[in-house]
Amino acid sequence: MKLEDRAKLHRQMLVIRRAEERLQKLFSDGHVPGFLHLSIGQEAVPVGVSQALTERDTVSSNHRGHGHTLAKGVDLKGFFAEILGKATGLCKGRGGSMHVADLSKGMLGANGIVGAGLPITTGSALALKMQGQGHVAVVYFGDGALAEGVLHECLNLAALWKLPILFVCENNGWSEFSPTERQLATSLDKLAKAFGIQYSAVDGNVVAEVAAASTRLVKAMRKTPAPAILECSTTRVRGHFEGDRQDYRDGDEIASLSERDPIRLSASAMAKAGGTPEMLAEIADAVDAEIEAATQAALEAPLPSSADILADVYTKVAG
Amino acid sequence: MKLEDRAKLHRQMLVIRRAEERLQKLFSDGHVPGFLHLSIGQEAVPVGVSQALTERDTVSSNHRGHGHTLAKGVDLKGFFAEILGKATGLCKGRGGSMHVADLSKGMLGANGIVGAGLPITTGSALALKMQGQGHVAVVYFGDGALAEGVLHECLNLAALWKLPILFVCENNGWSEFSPTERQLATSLDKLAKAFGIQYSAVDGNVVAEVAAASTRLVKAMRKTPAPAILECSTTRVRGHFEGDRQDYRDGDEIASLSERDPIRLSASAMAKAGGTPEMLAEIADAVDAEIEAATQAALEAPLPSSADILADVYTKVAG
Amino acid sequence: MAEIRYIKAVNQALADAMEADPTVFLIGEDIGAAGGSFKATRDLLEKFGPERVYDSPISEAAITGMAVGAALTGMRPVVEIMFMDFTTLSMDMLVNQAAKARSMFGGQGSVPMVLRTPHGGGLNAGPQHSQCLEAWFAHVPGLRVVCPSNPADAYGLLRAAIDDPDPVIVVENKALYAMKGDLPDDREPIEIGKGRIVRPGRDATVVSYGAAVAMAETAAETMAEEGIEVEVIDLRSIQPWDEDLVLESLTRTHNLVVAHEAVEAFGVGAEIVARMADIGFDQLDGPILRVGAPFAPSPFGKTLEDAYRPDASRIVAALRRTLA
Amino acid sequence: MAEIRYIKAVNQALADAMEADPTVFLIGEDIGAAGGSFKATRDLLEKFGPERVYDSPISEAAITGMAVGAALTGMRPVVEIMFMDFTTLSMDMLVNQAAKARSMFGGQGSVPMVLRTPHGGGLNAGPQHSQCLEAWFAHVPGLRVVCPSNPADAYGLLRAAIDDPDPVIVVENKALYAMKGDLPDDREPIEIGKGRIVRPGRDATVVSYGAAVAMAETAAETMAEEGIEVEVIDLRSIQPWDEDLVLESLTRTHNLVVAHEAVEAFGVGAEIVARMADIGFDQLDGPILRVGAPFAPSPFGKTLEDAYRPDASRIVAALRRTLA
Ligand SMILES: Cc1ncc(C[n+]2csc(CCOP(=O)(O)OP(=O)(O)O)c2C)c(N)n1
Ligand SMILES: Cc1ncc(C[n+]2csc(CCOP(=O)(O)OP(=O)(O)O)c2C)c(N)n1
Ligand SMILES: [Mg+2]
Ligand SMILES: [Mg+2]
Repeated sequence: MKLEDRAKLHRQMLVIRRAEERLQKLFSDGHVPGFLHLSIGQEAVPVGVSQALTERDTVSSNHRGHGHTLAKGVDLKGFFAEILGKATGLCKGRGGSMHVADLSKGMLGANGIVGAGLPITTGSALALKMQGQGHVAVVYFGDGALAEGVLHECLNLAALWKLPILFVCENNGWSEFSPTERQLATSLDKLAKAFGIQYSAVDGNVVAEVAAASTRLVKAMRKTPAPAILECSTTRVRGHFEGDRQDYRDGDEIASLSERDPIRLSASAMAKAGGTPEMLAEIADAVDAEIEAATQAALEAPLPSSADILADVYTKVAG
Repeated sequence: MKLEDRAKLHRQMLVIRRAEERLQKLFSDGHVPGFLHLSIGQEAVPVGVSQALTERDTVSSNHRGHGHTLAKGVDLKGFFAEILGKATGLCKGRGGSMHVADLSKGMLGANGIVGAGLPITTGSALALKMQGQGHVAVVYFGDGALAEGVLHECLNLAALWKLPILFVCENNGWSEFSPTERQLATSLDKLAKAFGIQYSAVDGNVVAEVAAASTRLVKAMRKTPAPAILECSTTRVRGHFEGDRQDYRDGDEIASLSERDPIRLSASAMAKAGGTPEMLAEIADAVDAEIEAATQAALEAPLPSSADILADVYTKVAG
Repeated sequence: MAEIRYIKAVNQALADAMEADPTVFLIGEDIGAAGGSFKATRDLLEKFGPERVYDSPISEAAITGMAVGAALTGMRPVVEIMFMDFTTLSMDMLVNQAAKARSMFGGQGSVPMVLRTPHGGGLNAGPQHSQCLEAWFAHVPGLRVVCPSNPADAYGLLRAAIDDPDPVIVVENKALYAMKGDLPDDREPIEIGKGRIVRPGRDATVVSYGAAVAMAETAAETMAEEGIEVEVIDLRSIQPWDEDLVLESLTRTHNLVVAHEAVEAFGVGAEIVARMADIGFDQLDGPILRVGAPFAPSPFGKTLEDAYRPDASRIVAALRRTLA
Repeated sequence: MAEIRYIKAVNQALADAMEADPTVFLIGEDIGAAGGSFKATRDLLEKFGPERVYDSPISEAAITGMAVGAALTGMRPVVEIMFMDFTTLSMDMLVNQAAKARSMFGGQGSVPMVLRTPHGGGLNAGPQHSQCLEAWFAHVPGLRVVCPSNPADAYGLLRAAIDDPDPVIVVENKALYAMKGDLPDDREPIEIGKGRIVRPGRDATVVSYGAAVAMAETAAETMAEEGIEVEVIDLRSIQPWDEDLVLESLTRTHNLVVAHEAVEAFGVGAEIVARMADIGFDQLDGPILRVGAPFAPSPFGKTLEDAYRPDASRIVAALRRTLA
């Protein structure tokens, strides 16, 4: 990969990282209502995947969706404002962290229901196939979601009808407070085999690996619609949600995660490819400024008016 | 297998066959309300499975459940009366063909919802394991049910928790009016592999094969609880339900099914093992008499009283 | 005006909608080659091809969810769920996804999907194939619910549902599928949210929908023999329902009975009564009565199901009681 | 009498029931090692071992169905569904299986299972983690539904639910989990189907349950300052609900308001009103009003959720209107 491409991906990962670190701070300062699930340590997955996508390709996500959203090119200001529950949010403050969506960017929504993105995205892939423009759909889900029955239904339908959908599993080993290995008697490679779906596994913390696999799989399905599975082993650094102290997790394990930090790995890959410290610093500064601007805008934005409670439930009032 | 054992199984299959043929006649004479799904051609499966079971083992079934029910030792009179919607039915005429149950015999019910027996039986297996008496649970389901997500959830849970459940698939190639091959991108052997569940396939129309496999699998799980899958290839001779003219099916295909008729195959196996025509005739006569008695009793039985509408909704009236 | 069966009206509405809009497509179990369990989609696979009519595996949750995703991606999917009882498997997709997407995304887009499904008894189909669950969906903000009582409405309401930019549950009634009636030549959609006075009257109002409309008409005839003129309203649409029409009728008749086939307790009728006990209170001359199924699962046996299902005589009894 | 939090009362009820009956066991996501998302099952894995407390994969349909099967096989399972919104995934098992098994099998057996799940807002948990869906379950013959408003009831109703031979949905309220209250020393079950007069009054009755009970009490205090004595009833049990108690209160106060946190339209309140507009009609001095959430998904943002959730001031406004 060329250095400038590496830099672009690095920058995107850093946007996600800094955005979430900022959200973490905003949360502990009481600015974020509701639940906040951070994807710190998992940024390479959506960034690697999204570089293979256009705006007309669709993605859908889960409760840990900030990275998926930002990597799809969603506006940072609208994103921050939404998570702070402000009127200027992408969803006018009605969705929050678990429901950020930007249909104009093909981002069909984070989701509070584990596994729910699967059929939605399978349907999106069907629509894209019918529309015949070579667009593809991507669904992000965690290893915990592998236990939901709807996965089975969707793998079957996608394989049966040869739908252009990329199933991206972020396998971080955890399902809330439980190790996923205690919840599953199967694994995605085995399921892929059972349904005859092409399967690739990558180190989900190495953005170039994710990017290469995604590019290959997406390119193939643009030409000949068919599903594929991409399993990304990755690392959940923070608790299940903010406020979770992770007592159930070995301290050493958490500490060791920094070695697999996707941003650190990306920085050293850049260095190897000829990137300079100045270059990295420049990116970091630009990202920080962008995050700060979005944060300030969100903090200053008005809260939604309570008069808007009934707005947007329906497109038009019937009857 | 000993001749007398063969004769016993043959007799049970014949009871199911004659009962359903009688129901078919009763249906066309207008005595059977509602839907009637016949299992003619599939009798060897439940008979072969049930010979491995005791009354304390549990089974649950689907919409095509007459064979499963009778093979579990359920009273023939109560069975006929139920399907005719009579007050003397096993369910007092409130369930009908799709809901025959006899809890005293460990028969937890036919079911009108495709796939619903799967979690119910998985839970029964959990209970039996907790009770520690070596009993097992059996769920019958069709190949069409393989598309339901709950199968995935149950295979996972049964494998994960090592539950004593035998998943018996009656693969007759059809899901209502559609060939199942057009609905599935997977198969049970592949799913079994994905979940690490022991899998056996048998000719489901050869009762001795079903019996041998069932005995082996059930015996093993009584000792060491763990799930197993038994896939029985079998033949749906009649339409999806009575009244279905099967236009969608090749006439030759239906005609050819008689060669695989489980009762015919059982009769010739008996002959080979030394069974005489007299022996077969004796069985047939006894069965006919039994069926006729049950039919007459059901026809003469009273209809449920409409005053009973609110009975049995709850065990006791609250509030 | 052509005479047409209810099921054929559904079929015609699907065909016309597919003809008019290439983004309309169908998905459901056995709806293609077999033309649907009740033949609502007969010949549509032949007419529109397998790219518009999808015969699906038995995966209710997934096909409902796929409709949500396809709708968000520019299509107008129409899902068939074979029996309303099976919508229990589609609830997450309908309630947490389809219903909420528009509001929860701040009005960015909509989910123009339709889910058609038959409810109701009369076929001795037993407890898992007879339920009327429309009250559940009417309780869910973001969903619309209609329930046609005759062939013309089956056509017009389904066309309106497919045209609607938001998710609509079209509740058909399986006992009405064989009913014959006139289909107007212009074949227009019928506005969702508007009810219809089926029979005018001055002494009492019966509000009904689906199969109960014909029962109410029979009840009205019986009462008319005694000189009591009963107004019969067909709601047509349950969410939203035509509050103005019902209130206006009540201000003329001052007596109200609500009748439906669903279980009475916590059913659709409760909402109609509750609204009228609020905004129509001053108009009431007597108690508001409901006619619905008793609080038990729909039984299989013939005598039981007959006693279980509401009928004209129970509506007559309710009318007598409120007028007493 | 010990002071105890609502969530701890739930925990105590589970522990006592498991102690008393070896067939009682628990199943749910993260209920074991983690003690439950809201800590309702804290320490129970340690106390009763992994054969009585099952940490399940994310498979709501299967675990609910397993409870049905285990109940039919002699056990008394208690399922936790982490948020009531996720019961959308359990509907077939609850509605078509658990609710109907007894009736549809002719009374051969019963399904002594409990499903515990929290509803309600106040945590800015957004549209998929705040819903109050109890009206759905109350509409299903064969199910019982209770909803405790305080720690003592959380204990007593859960004990009664576990003792009950039929399936019971125990709807907890997540905003009440931290509420403190007295738990009587005898720790008895509370009879399902009986409500309670929380505060007696002569001028109007407010019927409520769950989090709305405290709102109704606050409203009653406000009205008392003006000399209007409001009787507050806590239904405790929604299916069945205590019709006699409500009717008796109405015959004394002649004015009725029903308040709950759920969406008003087609909610539980509609049934209460509808019954009273029938059997209590002659007792009514004014319209029956309801207080519930508006017809929109539960919004996330703070100002929005605050405006969305019913509160004491809306109950006061309703009381003033009916008394006007
Ligand atoms: C249907 C459903 N069940 C349970 C939950 C609660 N829940 C939220 S996230 C989660 C664990 C998800 O694990 P995984 O899919 O691996 O994602 P991760 O959090 O590891 O990114 C659970 C159980 C839910 N939101 N939806
Ligand atoms: C959840 C659900 N979806 C659909 C149906 C309608 N239905 C009844 S039987 C059936 C086909 C079942 O095929 P299979 O499981 O192979 O059983 P077979 O009829 O071949 O014995 C379908 C789709 C149903 N009863 N339940
Ligand atoms: Mg995970
Ligand atoms: Mg089959």
